[in-house]
Amino acid sequence: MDLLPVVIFLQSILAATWRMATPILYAAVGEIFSERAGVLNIGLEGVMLIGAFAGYSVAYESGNLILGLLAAIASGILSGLIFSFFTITVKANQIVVGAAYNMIGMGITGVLYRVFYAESGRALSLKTFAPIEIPFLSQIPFLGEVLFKHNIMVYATLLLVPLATFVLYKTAFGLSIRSVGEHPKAADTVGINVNRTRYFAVIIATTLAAIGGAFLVLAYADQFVEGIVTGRGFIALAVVVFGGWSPWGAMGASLLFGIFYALQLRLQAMGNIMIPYQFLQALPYVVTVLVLIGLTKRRVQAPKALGVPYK
Amino acid sequence: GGQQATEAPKAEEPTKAAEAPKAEEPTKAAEPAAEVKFKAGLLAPGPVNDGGWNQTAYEGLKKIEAELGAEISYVETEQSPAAFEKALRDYASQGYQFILAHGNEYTDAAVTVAPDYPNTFFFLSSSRFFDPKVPNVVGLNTDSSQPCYVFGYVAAKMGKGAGLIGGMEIPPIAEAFTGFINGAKAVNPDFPVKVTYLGNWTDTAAAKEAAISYVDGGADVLLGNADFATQGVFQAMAEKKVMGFSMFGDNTDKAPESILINYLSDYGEGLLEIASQVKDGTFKPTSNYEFGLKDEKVMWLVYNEKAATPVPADLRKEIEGVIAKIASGEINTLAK
Amino acid sequence: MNWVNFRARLKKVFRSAWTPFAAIPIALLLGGGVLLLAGYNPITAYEAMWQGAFKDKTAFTEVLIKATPLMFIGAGLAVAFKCSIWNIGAEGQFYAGAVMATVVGIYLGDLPRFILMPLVLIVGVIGGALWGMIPAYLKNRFGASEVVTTIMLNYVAIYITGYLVTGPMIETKGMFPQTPKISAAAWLPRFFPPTRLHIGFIIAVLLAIILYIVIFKTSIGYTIRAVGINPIAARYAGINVRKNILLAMAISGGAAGLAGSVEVAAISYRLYQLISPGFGFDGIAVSLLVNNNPLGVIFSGFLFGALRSGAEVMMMTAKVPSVLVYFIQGLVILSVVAFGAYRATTKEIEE
Amino acid sequence: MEDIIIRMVNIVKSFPGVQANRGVNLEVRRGEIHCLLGENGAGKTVLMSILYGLYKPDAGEIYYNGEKVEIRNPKDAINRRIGMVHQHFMLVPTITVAENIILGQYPSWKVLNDMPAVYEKIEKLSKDFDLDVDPSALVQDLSVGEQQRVEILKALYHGADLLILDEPTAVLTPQESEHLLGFLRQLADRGLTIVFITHKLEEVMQVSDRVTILRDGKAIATLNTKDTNPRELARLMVGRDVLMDLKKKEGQPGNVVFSVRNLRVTDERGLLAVKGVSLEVREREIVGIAGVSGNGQSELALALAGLIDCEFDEITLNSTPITKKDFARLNHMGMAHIPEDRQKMGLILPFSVSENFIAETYRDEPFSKRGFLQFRTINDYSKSLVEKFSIRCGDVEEEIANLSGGNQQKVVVARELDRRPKFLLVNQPTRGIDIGATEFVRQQILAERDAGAAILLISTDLEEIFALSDRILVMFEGKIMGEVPPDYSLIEQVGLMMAGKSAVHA
Ligand SMILES: Nc1ncnc2c1ncn2[C@@H]1O[C@H](COP(=O)(O)OP(=O)(O)OP(=O)(O)O)[C@@H](O)[C@H]1O
Ligand SMILES: Nc1ncnc2c1ncn2[C@@H]1O[C@H](COP(=O)(O)OP(=O)(O)OP(=O)(O)O)[C@@H](O)[C@H]1O
Ligand SMILES: [Mg+2]
Ligand SMILES: [Mg+2]
Repeated sequence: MDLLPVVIFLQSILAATWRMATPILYAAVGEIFSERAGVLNIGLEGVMLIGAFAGYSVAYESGNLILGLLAAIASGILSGLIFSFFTITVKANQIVVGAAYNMIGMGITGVLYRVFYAESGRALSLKTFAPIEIPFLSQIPFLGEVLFKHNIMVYATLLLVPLATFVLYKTAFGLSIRSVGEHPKAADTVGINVNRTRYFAVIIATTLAAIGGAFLVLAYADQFVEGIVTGRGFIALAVVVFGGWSPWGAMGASLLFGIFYALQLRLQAMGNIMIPYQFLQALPYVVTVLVLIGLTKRRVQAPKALGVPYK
Repeated sequence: GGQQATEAPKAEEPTKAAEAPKAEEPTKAAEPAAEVKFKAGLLAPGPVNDGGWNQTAYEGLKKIEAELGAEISYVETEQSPAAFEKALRDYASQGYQFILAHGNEYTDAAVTVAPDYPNTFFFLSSSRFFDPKVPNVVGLNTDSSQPCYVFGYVAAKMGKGAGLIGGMEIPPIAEAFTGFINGAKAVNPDFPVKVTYLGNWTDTAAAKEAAISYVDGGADVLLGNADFATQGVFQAMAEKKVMGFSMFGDNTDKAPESILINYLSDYGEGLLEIASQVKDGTFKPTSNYEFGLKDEKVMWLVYNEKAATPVPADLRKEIEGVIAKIASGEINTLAK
Repeated sequence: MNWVNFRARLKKVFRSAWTPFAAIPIALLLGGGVLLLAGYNPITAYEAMWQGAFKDKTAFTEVLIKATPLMFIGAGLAVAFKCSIWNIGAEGQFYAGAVMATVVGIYLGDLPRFILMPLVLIVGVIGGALWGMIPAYLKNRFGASEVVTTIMLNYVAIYITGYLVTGPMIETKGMFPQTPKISAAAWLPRFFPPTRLHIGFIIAVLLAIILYIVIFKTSIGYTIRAVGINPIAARYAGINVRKNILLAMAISGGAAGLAGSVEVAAISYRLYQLISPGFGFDGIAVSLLVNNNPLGVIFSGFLFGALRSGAEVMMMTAKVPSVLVYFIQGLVILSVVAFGAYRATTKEIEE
Repeated sequence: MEDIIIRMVNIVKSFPGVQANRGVNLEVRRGEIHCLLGENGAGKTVLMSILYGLYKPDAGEIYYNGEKVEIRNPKDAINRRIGMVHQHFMLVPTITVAENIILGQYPSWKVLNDMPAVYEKIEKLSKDFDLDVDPSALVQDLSVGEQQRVEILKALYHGADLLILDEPTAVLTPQESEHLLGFLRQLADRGLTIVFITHKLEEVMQVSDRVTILRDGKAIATLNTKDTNPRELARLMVGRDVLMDLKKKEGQPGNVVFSVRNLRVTDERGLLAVKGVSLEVREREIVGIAGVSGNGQSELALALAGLIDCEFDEITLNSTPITKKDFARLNHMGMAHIPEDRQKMGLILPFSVSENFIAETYRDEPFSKRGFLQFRTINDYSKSLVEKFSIRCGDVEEEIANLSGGNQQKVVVARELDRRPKFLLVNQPTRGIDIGATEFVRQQILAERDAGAAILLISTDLEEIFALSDRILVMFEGKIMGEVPPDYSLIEQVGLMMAGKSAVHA
């Protein structure tokens, strides 16, 4: 049998995997901070949309991707402030605020996009972050294509995950976050400002989610469209749980999701398998559930104070 | 005219409005049309700025506004059948004479509502509906399979394999793809053409990935028909430097070297004729409407001269012939 | 029944239910600012919205129709949430119910009306309940988080529906992917024709009341609440926690499934690929907005129905794009919860 | 020469519906051990929480080292070298001991790169004070006693001049308590000031210099310990004379009600915690299980309650063999239990008092008819129990979380005893409750025995075991070491058996 098609098949899937995983991973790593601090944000979808729009519009107007990214970050911070204000200061139910934020994200980006772009008749695409071919490494057969021909925002996840792990486990701030989500009263009694810590954690979360959203327009597709996030915020929420609230776990979970998403696209493109394409589409979701079941031994508990406003 | 204006609110009481004689009246009332506000409404199943399916309808509506001085309005309906009927009634009861329901998912709702509003015409896009029992519901089909037949023809002449990326499996999409496949097979029965559905209309990233996946698998011609998400296909064409086509608009700037042919359509041009008859009260449908390459003002093809490998002149000649045959009906682009 | 007690509780429910309405003006004010910025006249827009929801009998019944699935789903979710199970999967359970109802409505279409009509609803309940019990089972058996499994199962249900309506159950190959109409014998009766108000609305209200009674007045509800608050103490008291998790998910999923079957049997008469515009997700807010009180869901469901219904007319007559309506809706929810949370600091309103 | 470290003047603090402190005055001298005594709900914890900056008083002043201060938050308190060991431990279970100790000590941006130094400092401190603590252990893996040592170490690590301990001995074994008291003395001798809250009068007598008694949110007396006696303290606290020794009638054991042969239980960590225990309990008999906590008693109780898996050769209740499947039904077969941890296992906190009363009987007539709860019946029943057991609560509809610990315990006891169980499993029935309530609960347990119940009593409080039991079994490392009669002269021997020495005569 000829091996070459199989290798190309695998290479094609694996090269797509990391890209597909990246936006989810950004949002999930962020959400880990928030959930570890006890705040559940199901509004990630909205945050990502706003990030995508902010990133797009500034990058488009200024012609500068970095400015776009900064704008996305700013939008993430703003989203975080709003979300925190309602969930931490006002102590409103986190899930409701999250649901509302999804609607707000959909609404505000839709309106702004229509007012400023859709009806302008301008050419709307921008130049995305180009793939960087790592010298020599990218020439390695197979691996080169899979690992060393991505753009900067994809590579950045290699920095993001260890960095997030470091902050969570090796800094005083990370320690505060983990305590505040587990036993906020205990943290309070040693002088940690629970609410302020949560504010910061939420802002980290929304900022990273916004970057994940911006990734879609600055480093993946090259244009904003309404609803571009397409459920990635929800997948990120699942990835956080699936990855056991750890950044490396989230990386594994989002790569797993990415690989099966890429696989299903590839299988559809092969066209000669007799499985209805809807079953292929469902594949990444079914696999996630199956793997989750397979991981029964590893009973990672959610942070105890998750979803509970303090005082 | 005055008569009609006072009549419109009454349409809320459909039983009365449905009485036979009144259905005739618009014809008579047509002469002093100046005072009658002609109103045209659109039900779109998605955002009207999608650069694709919904936008063609919206632009058509704007054409009616510009040319006929109509008052226009659109609503992006929830994808729930509960919403369809209500939206249709809302327009009809406000005295809209021309309602375009942009997709044949609205068929049930239109057929249910139409008898209650005999002075309103309900047009269904991508539909071949016509039933003399409900004469004010009319299907309008822009046959995308025809330009796509040409695309397939060109693809098989110039490429090694083609990948088609659709949003969801609905007739306008599936028929377009059937046309493409038929066109390709007409050149080379063994020419590989595969279809991928994304399951949504918004995931540009997944569309791009699906397109790349084709290229990795050896295809060198791409066609996206997935609304918003199509943007990702254009981007993949440009990045991977393969050939491709564009539907419903000129997208040359998105993949200047890749796009060989743009299929442009002006749905408004097709609607205009009908709408002006509706406005005048002379519209008497006897069948559904079918727009194709024969209607040169409604759909036409534009070559991209700047493409890396523009369609060669001799092939263009051939295509002229193909188009003529399609227009004359000699070629059935939807043949099984 | 203890009448005085009942009245006192009813009063409490009203007290918690009017909060949403009190908070709306604030949201509308904020939304008005954005409307202005986007270049629309907020007064015209809101007037259109009001007209859309309350102009006449027809408009009002449309509000109720839109509220119906949200009431079903919200009331069911209230039960799951009271049991501390985070069911994000009502969307998928809605599809499961719709699919089952359609299958029965088509393939058993020859059954007499008095059997078929209830049967369609019952299989909808069963479909939703079973789909909801999968995550419950996985949680009990493997400790798999329902947050993950319910989200994933939403996609699976939607894709299965897509397969059915584009494949084996399609009405006419090559036409719009939809199943044939279900047998007319299965159609739910409508009252006040020509309005579309159907008996499903009454069922939804009844279900909300029943679930309220179940949750707060019966021993089953007691166990569900106890499990939701302190599963260890519940087990100590001899309550079977796993069984109750299954039960709560069955109720919650069953209600969502019922919503799906009612939507098919009363409105669409057939199945489409995307038959729900996100009812399952709106239902989460509908329930939480009133602190997971099934009675309150009647009000919050109505509120959402009115917003959605009014929004359409706002789009038609004031030409405000529908996306802006999402924004206003989000604002309404935010101000309602904020208002509610503020009130809760003075006195917790629940049961 | 009176060196006053803390003076609290006229402290007032109310919560919705409760006046916890109604003008409390308290003076603590430098270097003394000052006990706070008072019934459950007297306001001790609230007063100390105010001192530690957790609550802001509605009125009143605090002088610290003679200077008027405002302690806005715990950080303030820590900066002023005030440390507190809370009644409910304030440790984060999922992080290590060392992490708990340094929690909140560094600015956020600090990278925790000096953990070795922290470990060293902790080890040094723990050696210094003879507190055996492993800095790298996860708190959730520690026993209660160990957790308490971490709490104390935490306060010392932060640098404390004044150390507040809120009922530290409630959760300790006698040995541990003994050790703690000695340790506190040692701290005081080094110049630390200690405020010590307890319900155990012997401890007050043994360790304190002075004692302040709180009643109904007011300080009613401050006494020099050497000028008073337990009886007087008890009277001041409760407002009446308290029976210090229960009058226990001779037991008249009847038929065997409950028996178990060769019970084996595996704990969370997969270790065999109960290694083949056999015992039987007869009618009108209290069998006490003595032992240092952590020797399998909790697992024994949990297994019999059906909460964790177990294996056994035979269990019978009323001569009916019990299978594992039956455990869920034991409630209905005449078994009742008072669990070790009322909040975690016994109560459903956001539920009302009356809803908690019916936690096991809610589906039985008359509380439930055809599945519907009968609220009037339930309320009437609850009111009668509240009265009978003199539980202090506003209303039976009040959330049980608002009750003080002692009253919460009474609710559990009342619920279980009122079911007139044939077999009653009692685990730590008086943990953390005041002496009035303790007396009451013990009397109720004895009364239940006299009415015919078979009672298995698990307690780490030897005093309690001797006061109540008809027979005493000593448990060590998952096994029964032997049986002794409840003869106070044998207390020494029981202590030895609890430490693993075999019985001399059994
Ligand atoms: N009064 C009773 N006497 C004897 N057995 C009973 C009694 N009530 C219930 N049981 C049995 O006890 C077992 C478990 O207890 P229980 O009924 O409380 O379970 P559960 O799972 O909590 O049930 P539910 O969901 O109905 O509350 C069941 O097998 C049940 O049949
Ligand atoms: N956060 C709070 N909210 C409402 N009431 C409270 C709160 N904290 C304490 N109380 C009430 O204040 C009173 C005093 O409580 P406190 O905890 O000081 O009692 P205590 O003397 O420590 O009792 P115990 O010996 O049981 O610990 C009690 O009635 C208690 O219910
Ligand atoms: Mg039970
Ligand atoms: Mg206390």
